[in-house]
Amino acid sequence: MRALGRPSTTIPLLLSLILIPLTLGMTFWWTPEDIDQGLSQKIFYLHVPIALASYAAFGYGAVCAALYLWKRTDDWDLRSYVGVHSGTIFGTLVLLTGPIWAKASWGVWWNWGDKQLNVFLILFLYYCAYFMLRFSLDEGERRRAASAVFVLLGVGLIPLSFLAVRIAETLIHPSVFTTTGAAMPSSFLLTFLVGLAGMLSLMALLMAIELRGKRAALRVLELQRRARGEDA
Amino acid sequence: MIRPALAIARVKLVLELRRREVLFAMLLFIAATIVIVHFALSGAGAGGERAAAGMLWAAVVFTAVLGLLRTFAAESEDGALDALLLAPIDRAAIWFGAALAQLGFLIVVEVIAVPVWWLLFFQHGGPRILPLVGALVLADVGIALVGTLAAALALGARTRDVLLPVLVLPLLIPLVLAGVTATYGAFGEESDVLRPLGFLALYDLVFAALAWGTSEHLLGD
Amino acid sequence: MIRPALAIARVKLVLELRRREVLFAMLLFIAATIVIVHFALSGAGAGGERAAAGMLWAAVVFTAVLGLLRTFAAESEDGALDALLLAPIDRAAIWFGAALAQLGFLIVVEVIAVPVWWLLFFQHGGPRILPLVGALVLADVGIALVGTLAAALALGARTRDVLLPVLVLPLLIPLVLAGVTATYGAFGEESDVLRPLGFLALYDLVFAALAWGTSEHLLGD
Amino acid sequence: MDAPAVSLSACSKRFGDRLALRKATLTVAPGETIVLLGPNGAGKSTLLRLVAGLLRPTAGSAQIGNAEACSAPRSLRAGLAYAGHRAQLYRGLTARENLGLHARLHRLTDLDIDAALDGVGLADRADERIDGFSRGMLQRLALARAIAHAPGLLLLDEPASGLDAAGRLLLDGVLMDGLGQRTQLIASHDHELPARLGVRTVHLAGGRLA
Amino acid sequence: MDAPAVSLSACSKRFGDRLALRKATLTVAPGETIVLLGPNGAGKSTLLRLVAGLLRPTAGSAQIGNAEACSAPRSLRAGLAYAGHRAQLYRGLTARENLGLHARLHRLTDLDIDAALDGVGLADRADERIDGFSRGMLQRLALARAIAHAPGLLLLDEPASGLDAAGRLLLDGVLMDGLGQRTQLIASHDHELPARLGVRTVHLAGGRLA
Ligand code: HEM
Ligand SMILES: Nc1ncnc2c1ncn2[C@@H]1O[C@H](COP(=O)(O)OP(=O)(O)OP(=O)(O)O)[C@@H](O)[C@H]1O
Ligand SMILES: Nc1ncnc2c1ncn2[C@@H]1O[C@H](COP(=O)(O)OP(=O)(O)OP(=O)(O)O)[C@@H](O)[C@H]1O
Ligand SMILES: [Mg+2]
Ligand SMILES: [Mg+2]
Repeated sequence: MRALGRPSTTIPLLLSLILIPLTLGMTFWWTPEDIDQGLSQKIFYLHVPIALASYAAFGYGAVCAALYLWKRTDDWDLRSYVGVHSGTIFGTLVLLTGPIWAKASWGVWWNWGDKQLNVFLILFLYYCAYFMLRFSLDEGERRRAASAVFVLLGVGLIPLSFLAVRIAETLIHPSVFTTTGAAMPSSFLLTFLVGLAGMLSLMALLMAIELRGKRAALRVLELQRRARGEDA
Repeated sequence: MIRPALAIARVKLVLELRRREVLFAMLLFIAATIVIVHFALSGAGAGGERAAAGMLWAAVVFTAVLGLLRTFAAESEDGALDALLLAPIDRAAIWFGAALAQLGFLIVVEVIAVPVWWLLFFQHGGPRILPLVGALVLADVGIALVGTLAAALALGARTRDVLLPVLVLPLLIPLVLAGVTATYGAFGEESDVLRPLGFLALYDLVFAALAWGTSEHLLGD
Repeated sequence: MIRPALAIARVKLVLELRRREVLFAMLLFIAATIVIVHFALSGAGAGGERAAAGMLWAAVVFTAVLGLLRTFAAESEDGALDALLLAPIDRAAIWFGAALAQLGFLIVVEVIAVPVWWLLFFQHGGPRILPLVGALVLADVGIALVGTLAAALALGARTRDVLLPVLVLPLLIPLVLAGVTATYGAFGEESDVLRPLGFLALYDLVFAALAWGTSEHLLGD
Repeated sequence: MDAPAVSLSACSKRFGDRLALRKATLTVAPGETIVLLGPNGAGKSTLLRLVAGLLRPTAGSAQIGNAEACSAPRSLRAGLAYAGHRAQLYRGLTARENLGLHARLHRLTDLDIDAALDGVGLADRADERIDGFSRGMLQRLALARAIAHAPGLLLLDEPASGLDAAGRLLLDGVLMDGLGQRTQLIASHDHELPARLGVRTVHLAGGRLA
Repeated sequence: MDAPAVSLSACSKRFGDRLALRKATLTVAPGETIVLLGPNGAGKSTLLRLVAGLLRPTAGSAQIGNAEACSAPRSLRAGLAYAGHRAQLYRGLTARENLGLHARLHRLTDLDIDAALDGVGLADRADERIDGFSRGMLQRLALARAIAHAPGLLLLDEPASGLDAAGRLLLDGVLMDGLGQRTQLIASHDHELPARLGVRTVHLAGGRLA
């Protein structure tokens, strides 16, 4: 377990502390207000980086799951779990900030006609199911393997969902709402990128803390067992 | 790999067909779904064809989930799964055999359900047969592959019956979308029925590959 | 009669719901179901309210069939049914306990599902609550009574009359149709919501009486 | 004189084409203990299940007390215990919950579950779900359940199977204690059991009482 | 010298909080027969399932031949047989169909199913669905299945349970025939079995080998 190294918390912590306030500052005092959407557009700098960070976390979880199945080292299982967990936490935030934005700009909480929303909903349900699976199995090798396999199936599901929604576009009535125009002022883009970096650092921090916690809990259990005279 | 899988699939189908009640429960379920949805949408006056397509696919998916709940039931009952795990065959063959049986089961149900559906909704006209059958078969393959995989994952779980639908349904959403789209296409409404059919084939391939790659880890402790 | 039935119902619910994740799983399950049905029917462009009502009832039936398939699963597993048959209680209490558990299960599912359904489809407006809840509860009672009866018949009649449960199960369709009608009524679309509710109540009474009368012969050899 | 505790008269049981029990006639006096011997498939389990009322005779009658076993009134069933090949327990419950359900169904308000579990050596496993129990532990729990409500008629089908040496001693103790106290009908493949208990044996073969 | 047929080294198995097997170390030479004794819950079944590869050790290793049991190649599994507490049979199939499936999975093209069934006294029940079988008949069928593919390593968990006197003789015969011919590991509560076979015993208690 040690061989896999200790995830650093200091670097992501420092980066988050700098970048997230910076994003907020840039959002409110630097970028100009959107002409069409006004103040509500500002949630963009929060919403989209969070969404992308959650995808990154799911991806990380899948990589670790594959490594687990290959190496069968418990720590990869922990990492995979932590990845999916953080991704789901951020996903919840997406599902919270998204509807707020939607209400502000479209006037409804949810638009069944929007691809991104639908795909994200499918994925969110899917990763919630991951937790169900994990907690319905008894702790042990089988649970780790089953969790890893399920995460890997998600790798297939994500692109397939996008594709399916695209193909079905004709049947899901096309969105009557126009999205923000493609031309983005450079201040938008820069703020967005800073925001993205901030969210990724926050994500890394979250995962490092959780991984440490989980490892410590395992270590405590191990010590308790040893104290009871059991070594396995 | 193929021969043991066929042997297992055969046994499972024999068992299923000897216990008729489950098959009946599914047919009933299909009938009920079609009737309810028909009734629910009857007042809406909207495109009858599209509603009919949706109905068919909703019924197919939920019937499949009901069938999946029983996938490894016979094996858990008396420890028969142990015997399969001990046999000198790949673990993939166990999963593949179960998937084949599930596919057979779905096809049996659809051979009965689709004509009923047709009779109820299309006294004249109706979708082109070939694309519809193609879409159903491709979707059945996907459902069987993915569903059996999920059933294998959920095998040791204590709350298996609640868990399995939760695992399977999100995985099947893209399949349903493509299936419905293909059925619309089969009505001649949309020009290209080939894109959704292609998607279904792709879906089957992707999950077959994923299942294949992970099948060693699916069953057993 | 009541006390043993309650004891049995409690055990069965404990077995189903012991783990708190089960509730969460149900929430997910309902959400996935609604999404699938929504996608399947989204092209139909049907009247929102009617489609919503149909969706709710389709989900209820599906969940009920899912639950009913398992009604006596825990008892058959290790011969626990023998212990119940041997206990100094009426056989009706066994069936009644199972029906209560089934009712509890359905109600728990709906307590989660209906608010989700409501949020998704009616951000403003929506059906009147009282008739809707009334229809659901009455229908749940009917489903639990008839469904458990069918399951008990299937259990006792292992050898021969597999057909009997199949005859009983279609009886659920009128129940659901009345439920959908009552839900329309609750939207204020139809004038009288009372007629379907009355029908549901009558249905429950008739089958309670029938089940009561036959319960001695339901289980065991 | 008392009515016989158990009486079979020309009792037959058919499963499909197979006659599992052929016109068995047997009377067991109250307080008597009988060991049922016979080869595999002889019909021992079928006989016990008929007496327990779990099966209905195809022909003839199986009575406990003065009632037909399969429709015995609740008062008679309250004094009956049957432990068969299957454990008759809910796999998803703990040992304590299983006995608790039994107590509630039998209205045993004052059953000391801890003592009952202790009696079969399961005191420290009371709150574990029984699907983690070993074969012998399940058998012990089934035994504890069978005697929990102090039955007057105890039907045991190969109660020693899966038990270790200590468990078999414990079982012998239970059976000894019951001698003369209650009617006991025990199916077994242990040919020394009748001698150990000093009781009558009944032989079954091919569904026929010998 | 040959590699040991079975070797456990510091092999432990944990279920949740319970250590079912603690650092068991055991070597069985090819052709050796060992009887595993120990009280209920000692860990006998767990040990056998580890050797069969149905469980994966929590720590340490369980090997058959030169491979880890839980990931043994097909060639090794072809020479392995395990009959546990559960019959591992499909309830809805007949005896013949069950053996037929076994033959197909093991590629035994020339298995004489009738002879195999006759060997355990089930010749006349070949075409009956086994959910009508008695306890002992199931156990006989499980035994027939276990030896059908002439395994080089035979793992039996309380194979005598449910068998009548004739069945136990038959079982003893099978075990005797296997002495020196194949490696045999037998969990049992029959303390006379080792002497009858004239073989080594291993004692387990509380998950520990003594
Ligand atoms: C994977 C998940 C998501 C990603 C990657 C994502 C990404 C984005 C992006 C890139 C935009 C900018 C709009 C554009 O330029 O096209 C956006 C806008 C928006 N998103 Fe999301 N989003 C996600 C999920 C959600 C969810 C779940 C909601 C919930 C309702 C939501 C609601 C919105 C709204 C209302 C807008 C504004 C659209 C507009 O201005 O017209 N998003 N999202
Ligand atoms: N449900 C059933 N369906 C069909 N046949 C049955 C059924 N139950 C028992 N039999 C048959 O009845 C006969 C007697 O079975 P029973 O279980 O009573 O034997 P047993 O004496 O208990 O044998 P064992 O010692 O093996 O337990 C057997 O031939 C068996 O196959
Ligand atoms: N799946 C499981 N989950 C939890 N605990 C288990 C499981 N399997 C076995 N155990 C526990 O491990 C211990 C050893 O069990 P095992 O079945 O190996 O005993 P055994 O020696 O075979 O006993 P018996 O003679 O009763 O068959 C027991 O305490 C048992 O409760
Ligand atoms: Mg018997
Ligand atoms: Mg054991």
